[in-house]
Amino acid sequence: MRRCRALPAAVGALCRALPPRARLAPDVLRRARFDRPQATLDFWRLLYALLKQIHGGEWTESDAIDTQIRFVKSALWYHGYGRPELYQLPSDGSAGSRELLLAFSWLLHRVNLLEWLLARNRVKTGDETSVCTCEDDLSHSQKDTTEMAPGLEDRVDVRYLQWLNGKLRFQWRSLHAQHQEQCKLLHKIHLFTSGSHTDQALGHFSVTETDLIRHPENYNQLLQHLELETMQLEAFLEWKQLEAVYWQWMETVLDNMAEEGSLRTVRDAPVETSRLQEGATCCPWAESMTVQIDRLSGEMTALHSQLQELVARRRSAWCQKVKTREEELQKEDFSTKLGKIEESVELKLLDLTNHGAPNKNKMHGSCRLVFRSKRSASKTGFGGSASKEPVPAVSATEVIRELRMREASLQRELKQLQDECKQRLDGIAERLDGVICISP
Amino acid sequence: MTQSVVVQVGQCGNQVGCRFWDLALREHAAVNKKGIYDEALSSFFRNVDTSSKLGMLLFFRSAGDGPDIYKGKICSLKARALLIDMEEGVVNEILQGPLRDVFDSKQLITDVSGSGNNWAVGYKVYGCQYRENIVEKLRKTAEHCDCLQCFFIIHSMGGGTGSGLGTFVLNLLEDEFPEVYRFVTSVYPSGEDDVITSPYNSVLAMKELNEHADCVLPIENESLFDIVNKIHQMINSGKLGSTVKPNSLVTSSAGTAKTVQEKPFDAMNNIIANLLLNLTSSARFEGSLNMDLNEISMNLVPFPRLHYLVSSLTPLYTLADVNIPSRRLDQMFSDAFSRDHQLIRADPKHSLYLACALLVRGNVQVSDLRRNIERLKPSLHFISWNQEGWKTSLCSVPPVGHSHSLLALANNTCVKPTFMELKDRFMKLYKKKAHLHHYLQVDGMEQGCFSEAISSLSDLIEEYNELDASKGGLRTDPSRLKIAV
Amino acid sequence: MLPAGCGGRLAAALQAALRGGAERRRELERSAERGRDVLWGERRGDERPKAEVGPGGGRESTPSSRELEELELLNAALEKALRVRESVSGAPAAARGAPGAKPAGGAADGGDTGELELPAATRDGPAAACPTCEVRAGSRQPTAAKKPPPYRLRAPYRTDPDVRRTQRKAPAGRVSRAPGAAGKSSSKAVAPKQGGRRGPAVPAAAKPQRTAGFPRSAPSEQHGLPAGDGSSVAVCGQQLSAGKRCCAPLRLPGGAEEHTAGARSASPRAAALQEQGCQLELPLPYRKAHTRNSRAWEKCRLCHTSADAAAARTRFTERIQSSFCSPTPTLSPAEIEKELKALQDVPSRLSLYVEAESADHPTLQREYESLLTLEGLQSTVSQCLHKLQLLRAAVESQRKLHPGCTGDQRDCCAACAAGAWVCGSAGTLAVPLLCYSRLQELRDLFALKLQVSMLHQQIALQKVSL
Amino acid sequence: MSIVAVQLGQCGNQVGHEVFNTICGDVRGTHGLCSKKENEAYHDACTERFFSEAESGVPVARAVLVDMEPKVISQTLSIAARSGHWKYDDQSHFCQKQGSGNNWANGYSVHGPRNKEVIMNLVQKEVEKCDRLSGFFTIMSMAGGTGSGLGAFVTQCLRDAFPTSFILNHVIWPYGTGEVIVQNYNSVLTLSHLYQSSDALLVHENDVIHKICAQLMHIKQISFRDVNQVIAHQLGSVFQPAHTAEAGLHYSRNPLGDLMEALVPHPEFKMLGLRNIPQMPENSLAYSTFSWPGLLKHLRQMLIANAKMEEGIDWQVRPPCPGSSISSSHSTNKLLHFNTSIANLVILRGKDMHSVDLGSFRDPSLYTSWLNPQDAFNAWKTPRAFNKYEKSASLVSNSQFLLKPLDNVVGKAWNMFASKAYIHQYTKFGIEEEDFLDSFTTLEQVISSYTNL
Repeated sequence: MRRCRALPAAVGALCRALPPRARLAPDVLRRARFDRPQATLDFWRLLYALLKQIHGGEWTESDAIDTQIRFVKSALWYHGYGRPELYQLPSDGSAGSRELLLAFSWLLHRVNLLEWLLARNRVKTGDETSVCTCEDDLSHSQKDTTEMAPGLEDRVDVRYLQWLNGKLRFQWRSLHAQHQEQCKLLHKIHLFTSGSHTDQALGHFSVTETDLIRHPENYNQLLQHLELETMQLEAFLEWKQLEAVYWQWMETVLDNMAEEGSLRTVRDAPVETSRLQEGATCCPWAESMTVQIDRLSGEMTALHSQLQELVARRRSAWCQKVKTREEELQKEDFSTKLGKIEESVELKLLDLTNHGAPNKNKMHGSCRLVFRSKRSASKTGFGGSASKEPVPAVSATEVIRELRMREASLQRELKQLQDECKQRLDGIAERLDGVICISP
Repeated sequence: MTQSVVVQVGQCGNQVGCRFWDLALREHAAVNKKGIYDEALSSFFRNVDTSSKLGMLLFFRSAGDGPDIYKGKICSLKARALLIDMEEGVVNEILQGPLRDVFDSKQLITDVSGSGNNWAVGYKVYGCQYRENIVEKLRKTAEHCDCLQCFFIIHSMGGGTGSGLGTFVLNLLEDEFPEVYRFVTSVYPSGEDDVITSPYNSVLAMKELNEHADCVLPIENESLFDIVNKIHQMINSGKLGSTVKPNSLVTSSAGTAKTVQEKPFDAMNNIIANLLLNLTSSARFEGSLNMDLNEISMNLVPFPRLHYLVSSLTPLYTLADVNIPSRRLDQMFSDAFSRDHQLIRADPKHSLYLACALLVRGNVQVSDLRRNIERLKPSLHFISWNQEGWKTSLCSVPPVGHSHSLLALANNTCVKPTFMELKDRFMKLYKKKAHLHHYLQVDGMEQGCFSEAISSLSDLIEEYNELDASKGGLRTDPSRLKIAV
Repeated sequence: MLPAGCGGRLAAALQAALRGGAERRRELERSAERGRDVLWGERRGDERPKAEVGPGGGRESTPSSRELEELELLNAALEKALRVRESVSGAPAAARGAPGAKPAGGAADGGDTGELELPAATRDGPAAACPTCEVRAGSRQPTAAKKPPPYRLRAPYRTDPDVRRTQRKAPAGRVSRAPGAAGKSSSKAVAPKQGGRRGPAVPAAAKPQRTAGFPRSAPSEQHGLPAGDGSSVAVCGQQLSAGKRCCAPLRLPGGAEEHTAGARSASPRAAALQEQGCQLELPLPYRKAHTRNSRAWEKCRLCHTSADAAAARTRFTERIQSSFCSPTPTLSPAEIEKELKALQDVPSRLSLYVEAESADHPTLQREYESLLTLEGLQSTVSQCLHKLQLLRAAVESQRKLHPGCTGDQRDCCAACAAGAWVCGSAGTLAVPLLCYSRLQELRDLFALKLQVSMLHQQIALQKVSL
Repeated sequence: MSIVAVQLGQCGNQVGHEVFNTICGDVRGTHGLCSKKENEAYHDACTERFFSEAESGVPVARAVLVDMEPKVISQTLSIAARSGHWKYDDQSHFCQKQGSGNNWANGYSVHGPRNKEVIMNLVQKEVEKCDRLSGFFTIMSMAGGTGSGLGAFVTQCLRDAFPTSFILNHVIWPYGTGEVIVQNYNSVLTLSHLYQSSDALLVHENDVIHKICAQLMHIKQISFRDVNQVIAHQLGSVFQPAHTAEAGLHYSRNPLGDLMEALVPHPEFKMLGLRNIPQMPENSLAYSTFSWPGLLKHLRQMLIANAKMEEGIDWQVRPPCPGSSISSSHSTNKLLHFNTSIANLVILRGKDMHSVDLGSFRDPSLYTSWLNPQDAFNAWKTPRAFNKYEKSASLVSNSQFLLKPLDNVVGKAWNMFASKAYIHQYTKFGIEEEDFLDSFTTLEQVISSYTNL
């Protein structure tokens, strides 16, 4: 009885907790539960909108439904959703709302969908900057798909490429200057408004907030966004209270399906996979992954053999030395010393592997920039009393250190590529006698 | 701002120096109306009046002419100079004259016995004897400078002290102050010089000049004499007499009570003094195109040994009508290249130019300069690799009593005849071994010194010969570097 | 000299990069313009571009009119509630509203005193900034004299005053608004309780201590000690119902500047933020919204999934995953990418270590240490190689499962665009802070980010040319 | 966005002073002929670019003055201060006692390293005064010793210390004859070194400006001041604020970057020339009217016929027919006079500039084959009149225009080098024959690149 009333509340909260654009009428879920085709299109659109956001794409209403569906399927595959039934759904969106409901629910949990969307769409009133370089990865992996301008091919002079390259170089410099100015302006604003913010954790205003003070009449919309977001957050809280009801309900969906026999288990579905396999040869994603893996393993192997040689040489040398000085060493209580060394090395290596391993705690996404002079930083106990500090914070020095390492490794990669390129050019140039090549 | 130190050696050197300091003071007095000890003034003078904290020195009287212009306040200015003579006469004369206050006893080195017109005595005997003393005094002078740039040595080539001790000092300067430029003003004896051994002295000194000077400004007594004579003729002929300015370039020694006629050397020495003033004017005063002293050797000396610069000063005769600018201005440029205006007897126009500098003072603009260079260029021969070998400077401060002036410095093969003549005169004596013993009896003097000196001179002449030889030949440019495309 | 076709590709890639860069520059230019505007108040008259709706506006959907309507209703209800509460708590507000007597120098140990600092600063601020204000401020607020010098941060930068600007006409809009500004500023008396630091607060509760901040913006006809009286509440209500235009008066403290100087014209431009920056206060509606918003965030952040929910969720997930086609790959493409990215930096990091250990060592102990380290590195590399092998296998199995590849190359690419997914502080429901302590730090940070970004691009371009 | 000027040597300091004077005069003048709003925006943009403001209210030039000899700097400082409209920072200059003596090696190898720290500190201070640094504008001659030698050294230091800033070297090309005898050596060394570290070299030839003074400005007795004023006018016409195509309504905040992106992205082609039209004595201006088509017709012909001023243009020169192949066109005699461009930038100032048709500059036959006009041509515009000219147009061009002077200089220097003249003056300060050879190689490469456009 309680559940009966709770379920609509839970579903309602869930729907309201979704971003406004992707908001779903609670009714759609109910219909999907019974696999009603009317709900299908709504669901595709919902998933498309959500996944598109997750993948940083621009959401365009105008996208044709089959494009949307293809995208959703692809993205679900990317996140590891493996129900073949989903992938067999018709591309006109005419059926399969229950499958989609399942996928949606799975996604909800699997990628922390709600939390993720809330964080991503947060109304930004502060001066934010991202602390990771993921966006660059993204933009450049997308750039590969840029189409070639027609008719360009036949008249490309190396000098033209050099020209473009030079232009790009200049552009980066201008960007740099702009960034530096931005820093200066931000810092000034932060400094001048120090102590003004009612939120003690922040201390000073952001540009938006300062601008807001000067021109409040322009910020109605911002206010509305804030209010809407608050409502969304409240819905999320409500959802969290009622979440259990939803999952139990979803289980009943599965139960129903099992009864209908449409929920096969792993064992009886080898037929469908074959259908999925066709055309699998041309997957560019797999291609690029393989290339990356190849390169990495090439480097690793080289490193490995280098290490092998080095270790072998060192070991024999060391053994010899120890042998010659055996007695003397025994007197010195050498073995305890060695024990200590072993311990310290272990620690060092642990540190190293920690660095190398995917750092779960590493910051991602954007952060609000906050200026804290050294003095006030110590006062608020920043860093030191992390347990007391409720808001997660990262210091610029940390980020800088992280970036420096990233920079170094990229630099290395670039150099490798350039060498490779040069070798290739040299190879070509050798055949053309007496020509001086200026590599771009 | 940099400073220069004048080292005047021997009778001639000191007489020229005396005129130089006189004119230098006048020039600064004319420019520096407020009487402030300024940077320009500091290049040749130091201000020892420490009691005057403001650095103010009212040593000039605004319209003051005559000997009293230095009265009273002058005592605070000291010339950056070292006076060396192995006789006392000239130096004493200076010390009793109006200039006595710009020198103090610490700047003097004198002896009583003279060098007997013997280079070896000057160089070897007095050199050894006074070395410490000279170094000591040079150091003192140098310490008073915060950026010592140049030494000017003034001496004659013919006598004993000037040529011998003068070139010894030159050597000494190179050892002690290798960074400081050494400009030598050398007065060459005329053919009918009354000193018999002057060819020996000159050639022996030439070797030192070849090796140790950065720049040598050779001056021949005869040329100076001719110039002065011509001026007199003009004045006496009445053509210009009535309009010659009383206070102009050559006659400006009027300040001292003696007239030109009474002491012809003063007029000649004034020319040399003016040469030095004009040479340094662009370094001292402002202008739209400055020329520092170190630029002179940089621009005019393409090969280390060929550092003899033939100079000419204009206007010399046309002093009277300085107020007619344009035509006279161009005339000034033309004159600078005429034979009559050279300070040695030479004709640069018909010889080969390695490089040429025009140092202009007064109200002259770059367009005047360009116009005249374009005008004169066709009549001059420049060496193939330096067809545009012109260096120019524009100093906005004209010499006293003029609206403008020009000093032309030419690195030109026309100096060669002077050297050849010198060589001939030397050989005449040397073949007969005449007077050799006077030299050889001096400690450290050997016959080898003579042969080395004469071969050094011959080499120099030969270098000029080679350049002259290229003059007639067809000009072929060396082929340029090729770039593969 | 370039492989055929490569030139064209490279040119296209370069052009695309240039376009991207230009876009980035325009964006930055806009934000710099805004920053400069804020700092110098440089924007003038009609040149002023339409304000952007917060940086997040781009991604956030525009709310529908229905939603906005809803919001208005909600706000109206809220105001009502506020009014009621205010009339109840009016008395304590007045009592507390005598902050002048309190020493403001006290440490900011609690929310109350911390907030009290602000008005103190503001009262003294204008006095220091411009002498004309001093007289007024003093006459209006005798209590100010009793206060110890307030905490005030002095900017180390001097911004040059722009004398020219004095001749300039003030934007008409501001002048005309000015009187209204003074009149309405009393509305601040109903400021809600600030900051998320207090415990589980009731939403929109009006805490009276906030009134401490009002005197400075009170018009001269009011007496120095403000009180949260009913009249100002009424004003506030009007404002809110008037479509939130009420924020206008809160622009600058004192309002005196606008009165005396005929808006900006008389004040040197740089004075704007530098002199008054630390006395500024956000408009009331924004403060309210902000507080509510950040409190909601805070609650979401601290909210945990209940045990039975977690259990149900897991059950569901397990059941559905059991229906996935077999063999279920161990890693999803997303995970593969993540793992691979983590491994990317490893070789360079390791080779740094190797290089450091390559040198000869003087002592036996040191040598042993080096040997051990190298051995450790060796095993790390082996592990990495093994991991790569696993990844390779995972890629292969994923390749077989990839949907939508109908043979058309473009089709496939479009779908694979999904391949990269935007990072985010997934799951962490809080605004993370990035703290910097010096300008140079900020500059380094941005410069490095840019540098990394550029390297990414160069690498991408280099790959095209290969 | 600001530009920091670095004035080096006598020439650099004298020209720099005139540039600031011209800019200040233009901004203060009442000749704007545009709306008040436009004028204010122009004023603000210009001020931000070139001046910082002191407490006294007098704008302070964003400049660092460097010379090895004190006379010129003290003179420059005092003249500027006397104007009352602007001044130099009292602290922002450096001089020594003794000049470089026309010796490039002395400036580059002795004075440079010795004074690097002080000079770079001054620059750093000036940079810190800027909210956004657009880059550096160094002004120097290439003939002397300080401007050229120290200038090359300082440029290198700037490049090292500010790798992401733009550096534009303004180089005064000496008179063909008569300034400094070793000017060709100094020029070769300067240009080759600048080619490594600078982003672009904007060149003014003294001979050309001298002619402009004589023939267009009708000055009888031309002084260096006159020459410098013409140079300053031309520079001002480029660097005063203008709207770029992209920035739209706002004045460009990145003048150096915009200029460089438009003209010198290719690292092998860095030589920029500057022409403007009209240019005439101030008192004739009142009696003259100009039409945009007329001005641009002249300007275009000045470009293709490589005329440096609007007088004596060879109107016979025509761009090559698009049909003719490149290789054969080089051999034909007529085309020897045709000046091929890599890129051009036209700046229009004055009323009605929006209606101007710039199509004639977008003709592909003006440009090298590997760039299309969209890439190669840019225009900046502003309705604000410049320096009393109701309408004026300037052209910054990266083209073959300097080929001949450059070839001359290299040729003469090579002649001198072949006879080993003056080399000892350079070896004295550590510049060896090999350094000369390297420099010659660099410049021959440049000549060859420009020749084979």
